Amino acid sequence: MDSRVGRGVADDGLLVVEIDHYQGPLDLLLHLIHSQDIDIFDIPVAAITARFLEAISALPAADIDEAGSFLEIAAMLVRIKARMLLPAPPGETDHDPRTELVRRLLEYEQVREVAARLRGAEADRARRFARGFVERRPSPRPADLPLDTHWDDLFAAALRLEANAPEEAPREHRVPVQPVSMREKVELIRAAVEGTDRVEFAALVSPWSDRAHGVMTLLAGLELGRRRFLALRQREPFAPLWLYRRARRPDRSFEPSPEGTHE
Amino acid sequence: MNDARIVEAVLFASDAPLAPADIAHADSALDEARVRKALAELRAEYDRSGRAFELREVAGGVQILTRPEFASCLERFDTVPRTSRLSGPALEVLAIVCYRQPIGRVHIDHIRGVNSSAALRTLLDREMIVAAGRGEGVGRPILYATTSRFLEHFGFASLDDLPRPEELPVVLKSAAPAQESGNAS
Amino acid sequence: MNDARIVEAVLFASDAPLAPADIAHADSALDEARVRKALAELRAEYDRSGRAFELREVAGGVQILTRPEFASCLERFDTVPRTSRLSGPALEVLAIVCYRQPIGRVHIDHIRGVNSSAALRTLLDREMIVAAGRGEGVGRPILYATTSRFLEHFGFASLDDLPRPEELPVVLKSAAPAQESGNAS
Repeated sequence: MDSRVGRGVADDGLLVVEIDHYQGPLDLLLHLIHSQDIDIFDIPVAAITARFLEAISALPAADIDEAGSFLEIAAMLVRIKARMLLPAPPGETDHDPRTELVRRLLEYEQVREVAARLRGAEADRARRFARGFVERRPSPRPADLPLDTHWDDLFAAALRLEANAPEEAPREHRVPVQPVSMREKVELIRAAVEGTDRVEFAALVSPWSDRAHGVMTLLAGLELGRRRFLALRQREPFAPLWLYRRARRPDRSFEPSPEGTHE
Repeated sequence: MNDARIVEAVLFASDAPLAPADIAHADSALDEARVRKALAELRAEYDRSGRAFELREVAGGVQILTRPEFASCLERFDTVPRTSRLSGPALEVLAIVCYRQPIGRVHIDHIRGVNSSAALRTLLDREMIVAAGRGEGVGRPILYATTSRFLEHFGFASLDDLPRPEELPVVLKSAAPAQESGNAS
Repeated sequence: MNDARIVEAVLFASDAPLAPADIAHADSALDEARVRKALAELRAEYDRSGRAFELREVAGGVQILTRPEFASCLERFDTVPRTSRLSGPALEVLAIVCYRQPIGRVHIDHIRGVNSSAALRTLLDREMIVAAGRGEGVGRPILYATTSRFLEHFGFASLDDLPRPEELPVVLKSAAPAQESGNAS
């Protein structure tokens, strides 16, 4: 489906593979298998592993992060190769160490096939155009839309508001909170920095009025900082506190901390 | 492909009125005169077969628009599904704001025992409430109050007209809002 | 006014597919059955008179779209709105989500053998997928599912328009997805 241009022939007559052109290690592995007419159900693991390692040895050093997924599959290949050299453990007479690898490759091949069909459907749909101009009736502001709510409804709601809270100022109120867990907050922070790489502390705690959430979120942030997943930055006391996901590539860490930064 | 079909496709898919000279870009064989001829053909076809749309000259160009007699169907189509009622949470929040204004979110949350951000958003969009000021204390919380649209909608001349019977819950009775301060996390 | 004209006016004024039940809102006399009959009439009329557009079933609704043979003419105009194509990784992630939904990121990463965060973000931004719930297991992972925008983008009437797994050249021995927790990195 994607470019297959990344190949050439090396001096020894073997295929040269540029892994930039592959969607990932499975894509590369499938390419190696197909280009050498190998039966996917009987993969010569030693040979394929050698070719695979050779291909990824050309990885640019800067791409450590992307390399991770290639190294993971390389490790899997080496493990399988090792197990094929050992006698099967007693009781596991017909267990082929390649089974899981073959399953994953077939599964991924199916994904590629479906993705190719999606691309075809997308191209086909792109040849058809919808009405571009919708006769402009300016869409009304929400405030101008008819509202079917009467005073009786509102008053009934008022009466339903039992004095479930004592009249003292909220700060003295013992809120029956659900226990706030560290794990939940760690998860929240991870999810928040997942796409954007940074998040303001205030944004993480704003949905909750209860102080326990604030404290636990801060503790979770500190813990993630200790594990070097996050960096916490505040330019000066009382300034917004930002949580940054630490760059996973040592050579591309975020900009050097400016002077006066608290960490 | 005949000229009229090409012109029809272009007018249909374009999001702006197009001048005949512009339309001619669609095909190297077209020119302005042929486009004008095709437009006349289309106009006649639409009228003859009684299509729900017609060709109209707009802002120096031509556009396909639905005929005016369908306006009532389209308006109906637009507004019918959108008539809405306020949700339970929105009603509760509005009840609190109208009796306790000006009041901040933390205090509203406290009275209801749950987070009220979404309900506040709805009420702000609906212009039933506005941000009327800032409270004292940490973070200077935004305080909300009802609007004249609120009074109009519920048929009150002023806030003094709000009924305040005995059975009103205690939290809504006290005139003075509790301190908004100190509770913001 | 006859049913077909009203339905035509509504479809014409809408830039998104509409379900027959929605179209029926346009007039109190309409119901779903009458809308379906009117749609069949319109479809036949458009085909017979060789209009540049046709009725298509998309995302559970009906939409008027230009016929594909006019694409080359339309692509010459900047006034014709176009949507951008999805990247290879995004298509792979979609391929997985549409068959295995709802599914979490860890499982998608495992099937593709690479991290899919960026592709997921793109698909979420373009509303091709949504967070549809939370899975069991460590961290209660967010699970993703396809949307009706996904169907629209690819011109599918429903998920049934996708090739069935048996029709694919490579057949999976086990259709059952691997444990979401088991593959967690």
